[in-house]
Amino acid sequence: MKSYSCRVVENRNLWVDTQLVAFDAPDLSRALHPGQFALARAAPTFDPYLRRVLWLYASDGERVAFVFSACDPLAARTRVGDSLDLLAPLGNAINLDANARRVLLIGEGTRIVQLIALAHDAVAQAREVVLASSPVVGGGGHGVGVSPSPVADGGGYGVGVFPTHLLAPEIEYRTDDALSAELLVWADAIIASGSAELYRALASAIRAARYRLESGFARVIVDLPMPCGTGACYACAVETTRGAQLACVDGPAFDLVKFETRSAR
Amino acid sequence: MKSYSCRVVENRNLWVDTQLVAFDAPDLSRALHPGQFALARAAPTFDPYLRRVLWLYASDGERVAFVFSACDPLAARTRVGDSLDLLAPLGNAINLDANARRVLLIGEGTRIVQLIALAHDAVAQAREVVLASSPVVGGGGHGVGVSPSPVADGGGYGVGVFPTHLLAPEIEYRTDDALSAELLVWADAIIASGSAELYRALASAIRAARYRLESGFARVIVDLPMPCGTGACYACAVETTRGAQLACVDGPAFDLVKFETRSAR
Amino acid sequence: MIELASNWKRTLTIRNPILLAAGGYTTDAAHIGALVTLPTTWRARAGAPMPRVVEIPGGVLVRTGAANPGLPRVVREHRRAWEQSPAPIIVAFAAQGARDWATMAAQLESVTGVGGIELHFNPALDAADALRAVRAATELPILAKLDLDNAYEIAAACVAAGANALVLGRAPRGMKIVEGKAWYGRLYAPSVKPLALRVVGEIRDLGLGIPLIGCGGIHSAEDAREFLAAGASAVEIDSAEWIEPGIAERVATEVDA
Amino acid sequence: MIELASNWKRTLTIRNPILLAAGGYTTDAAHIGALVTLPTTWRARAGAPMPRVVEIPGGVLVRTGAANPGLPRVVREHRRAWEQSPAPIIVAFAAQGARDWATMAAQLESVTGVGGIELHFNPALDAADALRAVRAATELPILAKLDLDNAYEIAAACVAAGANALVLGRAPRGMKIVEGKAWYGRLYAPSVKPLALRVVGEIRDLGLGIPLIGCGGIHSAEDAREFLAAGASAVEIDSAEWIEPGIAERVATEVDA
Ligand SMILES: Cc1cc2nc3c(=O)[nH]c(=O)nc-3n(C[C@H](O)[C@H](O)[C@H](O)COP(=O)(O)OP(=O)(O)OC[C@H]3O[C@@H](n4cnc5c(N)ncnc54)[C@H](O)[C@@H]3O)c2cc1C
Ligand SMILES: Cc1cc2nc3c(=O)[nH]c(=O)nc-3n(C[C@H](O)[C@H](O)[C@H](O)COP(=O)(O)OP(=O)(O)OC[C@H]3O[C@@H](n4cnc5c(N)ncnc54)[C@H](O)[C@@H]3O)c2cc1C
Ligand SMILES: Cc1cc2nc3c(=O)[nH]c(=O)nc-3n(C[C@H](O)[C@H](O)[C@H](O)COP(=O)(O)O)c2cc1C
Ligand SMILES: Cc1cc2nc3c(=O)[nH]c(=O)nc-3n(C[C@H](O)[C@H](O)[C@H](O)COP(=O)(O)O)c2cc1C
Ligand code: FES
Ligand code: FES
Repeated sequence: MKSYSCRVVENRNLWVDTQLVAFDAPDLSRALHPGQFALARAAPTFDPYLRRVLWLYASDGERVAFVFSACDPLAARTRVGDSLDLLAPLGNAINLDANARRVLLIGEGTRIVQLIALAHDAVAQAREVVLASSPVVGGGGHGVGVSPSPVADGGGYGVGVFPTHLLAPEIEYRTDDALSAELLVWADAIIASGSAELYRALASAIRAARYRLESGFARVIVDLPMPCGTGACYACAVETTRGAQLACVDGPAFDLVKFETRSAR
Repeated sequence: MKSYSCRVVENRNLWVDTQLVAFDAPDLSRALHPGQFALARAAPTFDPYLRRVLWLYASDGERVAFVFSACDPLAARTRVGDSLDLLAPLGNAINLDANARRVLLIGEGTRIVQLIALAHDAVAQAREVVLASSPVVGGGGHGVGVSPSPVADGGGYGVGVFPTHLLAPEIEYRTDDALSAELLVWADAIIASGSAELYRALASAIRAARYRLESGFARVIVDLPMPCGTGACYACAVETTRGAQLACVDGPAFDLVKFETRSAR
Repeated sequence: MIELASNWKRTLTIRNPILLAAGGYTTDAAHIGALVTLPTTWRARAGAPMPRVVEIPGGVLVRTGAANPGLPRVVREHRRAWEQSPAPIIVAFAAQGARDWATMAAQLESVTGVGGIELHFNPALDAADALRAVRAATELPILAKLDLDNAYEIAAACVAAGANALVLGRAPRGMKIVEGKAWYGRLYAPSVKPLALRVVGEIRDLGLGIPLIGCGGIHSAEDAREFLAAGASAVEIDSAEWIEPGIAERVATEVDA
Repeated sequence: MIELASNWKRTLTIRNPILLAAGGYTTDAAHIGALVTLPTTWRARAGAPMPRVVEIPGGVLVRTGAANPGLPRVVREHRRAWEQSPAPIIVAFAAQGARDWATMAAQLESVTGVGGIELHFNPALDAADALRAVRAATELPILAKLDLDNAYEIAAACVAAGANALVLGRAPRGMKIVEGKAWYGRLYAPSVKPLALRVVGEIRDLGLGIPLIGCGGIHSAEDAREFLAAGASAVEIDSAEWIEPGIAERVATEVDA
């Protein structure tokens, strides 16, 4: 993890309540991999106080784009030309197994934006990719965490269809049943981003379609407030079958097997 | 006093530690007169918390420019295109007597920027104007007030010569002795902006050169933190011979006769 | 309609839970529930030397020293305005001593428009003693504004001594080194809100049976509603008026809707 | 060199007045005076449910519930790191009760690298009783970290009961309505600095004769120097590390220069 000061080259609403912010920052672009995030601050102000989670959205080795909640004060206050202070890379990259030819990515509502970088990466690695949009099933909350403050709003919820022109043609984008037995049986690997309710439904659907839920098969992204990003503040603890783990240092993606959605609240 | 939301069309360092911020705002431009100020806030942030004093610098009925301290966080955070929330007009305009043909304006260090609008106004009224720069005599403080926070830094201190190309040619700009008997005898009216030390020296110099200090002859600008600008907070109280007065509603210019510099601290 | 003196013979009924706190000042009060005056004392006070306001990140430290021309002059000058006020005037008393307060309370008893008195305690004053003295001197409803620091400890005693409502409360005291010397002032900042909310919540749980008025850090209708949800019957707003003049009236309108 | 246990047989000497407070964590401590661990308890604690952190304008409310694996495991896991630490380790004890604390203190007595103990009182605990129990169990220097709310009231009793230094102090407790329910947490914000400074100034004036350690809201070397000017011998920094990792070390370097 390093500290970067980067000039904003783009800051706009991407889709529904999702904001896109981009930087021309080769170092940073190369340091980040799908699944990882950066923590941003517009120094020197103390309001907002905490750093904001920026999720990697796209990166080409020169330019790097992140998504975060368009409702966050940072969205309105950031302008092209501003410098933001970024800590990155944070969290663990999502590495797909070499044998995983068929990758199913499931995003609930606007949380799908957290999977776009991964989808493009998988296509570049010549994997087959289905990006499946799930309707919002989580009841009001934000992912598995509670987000009383806007800081957790990394992606947020919403309805509607992600703009397909932003996707590589190789990506099969589906808006029918994301948890259909057909898809779950087809897939070699699943990554999902959404609410605890989605993850519970996913675990049952996998068990129903494939008889068992193997370790390493499905991973789920935990989207919690992550004030420090380095394991220092314990704000992002999630209860797993291996005990308490921290979304920022042990995640943000966890194996669905290890992930006890019940106690994550 | 009204509330305006105005887009910044210019924000740059004017001179030494003085920042210039300008708006295309005909209403506001016409509402303000030399000696008055606006209180600015970059909503919705609470850091900085208080509104900043912007001193009228120039106004042509369409565009209006203000000066404030370049060290204030607002200077760095404000960008062309941003909207600032302004309360204006505040304070009393400095009206020159119809008989005052020869106007002497004395500014200590960079506090001279508070007199430029008045100088141009006086020239437009076909008065003779001498703008005299005084070296910094006040010991470290900011004007007659104490400014532990940057808010009071309206103008600030500095040394050097104000860039003359910014002045109308009719203005006689002097950098020799601002308190010389020659100038003080020549003048029909004096407006000064600077420290309590300057004002004390000015009062003695006038008494020495003209034998007495008449009421209505010399006015001095008080540059204090003015958080509310409307007489509500009592932060800008100054001790005058007429008792406590408020810089924001009774000033910011006070008659030198009424102004007891001693107790103003 | 909200009754702030439900345990007393003389009522203090407000039409809206938003009050303008002592220190605030507004000309526009069409919806506001009540207006608290700047704190008065019996004799005029020059107040604290400059600086009176020191900004810090996200807030401000204030020390006024209760500058005021003394109650007799305040009444003389504002009597007419108070008579015509659409909302009750609550006259605030700054801490000087119980004897002065009793004199002041007696003088206000029959001033039209004055609906109550707000006593500004500080930790140095014996609140219950002072309350009993004022209680004996007037039938006007008495709001006791307690320091957040020790409100929980003295709340019950204040009710027993005759307070009709508790204002929670006075801002926490802070310090800053200004030009090498210690400078003391109270902290006004949005971040004071959680401290005041906690005190409201804790004192609500004591079940004292009198209305609580939340005060501290309110900058929006949402903030005000948080206090009402925590158990306050009304709230007072002040420093938000500095940065957004008229905000108390706007919050009052929004909370009404 | 600054001595934090000047009234005691076993010293706690620090080379720099900047300490990393409990809750903070750094890998870079070349200049920092001492490192306070996360608060420990005798038995493991799962800590508070989510959310643990709620942001407010200009700050954050935190409630960890003292999540920790229990002192025996902490010692087992960190013993090696503590032995090699360039700065003394001060092990923080979270409030559970005097008996556990005595057991914990005894266990740390001979752990290399551990230079002292920091006791985290809260208003519910009798500080003097707890201090006496720990004092009897260990010769390690004891830092008493008092709540800002009541530090002034109990400071002298803590010194009499054996504290070697006072940490001023624990952040003020706040509340917020989260999803309709009261949620309690402590306030960490730059605006806490004036509150802590005031307490340092007031307790310095008591002349208790032991070092005071300022703590709360420090985000720069200038902030740290303000505490030293107010009478603190050292300061602790924590939440600034969240938004600027490594800042405590940078402040330590600047204050040294
Ligand atoms: C009291 C204490 C003192 C410490 N002192 C030092 C030190 O001196 N030097 C140093 O390098 N590091 C120190 N740490 C930091 C600690 O090592 C970090 O927590 C570590 O980086 C976590 O990695 P881990 O995988 O070892 O912990 P883990 O094995 O993941 O966790 C250890 C145990 O901590 C508990 N736990 C962890 N996270 C949570 C949580 N969010 N909520 C509830 N319980 C949780 C779990 O019960 C778990 O069994 C300390 C931690 C604690 C708690
Ligand atoms: C206790 C109190 C209650 C008020 N209640 C109302 C009200 O109900 N309605 C309303 O419209 N207005 C009220 N005000 C506001 C008051 O009228 C304003 O202060 C007024 O706008 C000031 O104008 P003025 O010219 O009358 O005061 P001035 O005549 O300028 O001042 C009156 C006196 O106040 C003292 N004073 C003024 N400013 C300061 C200062 N900064 N420091 C120290 N002393 C100072 C002076 O000693 C002076 O003699 C109240 C003020 C006070 C003090
Ligand atoms: C200029 C000013 C003067 C004040 N004077 C007093 C006072 O003398 N006594 C008091 O208890 N509160 C005083 N207050 C505090 C307010 O009455 C109120 O408690 C506080 O400001 C409410 O919090 P808020 O400002 O965050 O809304 C003053 C506030 C301001 C802004
Ligand atoms: C994540 C975290 C956990 C903390 N846990 C405790 C604690 O259990 N006990 C305590 O007294 N202070 C705790 N603190 C507070 C710090 O030790 C310290 O008092 C405070 O954070 C210092 O103020 P600052 O953060 O503004 O520098 C914690 C702080 C943080 C950020
Ligand atoms: S974000 Fe601080 S521990 Fe995970
Ligand atoms: S600025 Fe508030 S009274 Fe003058």
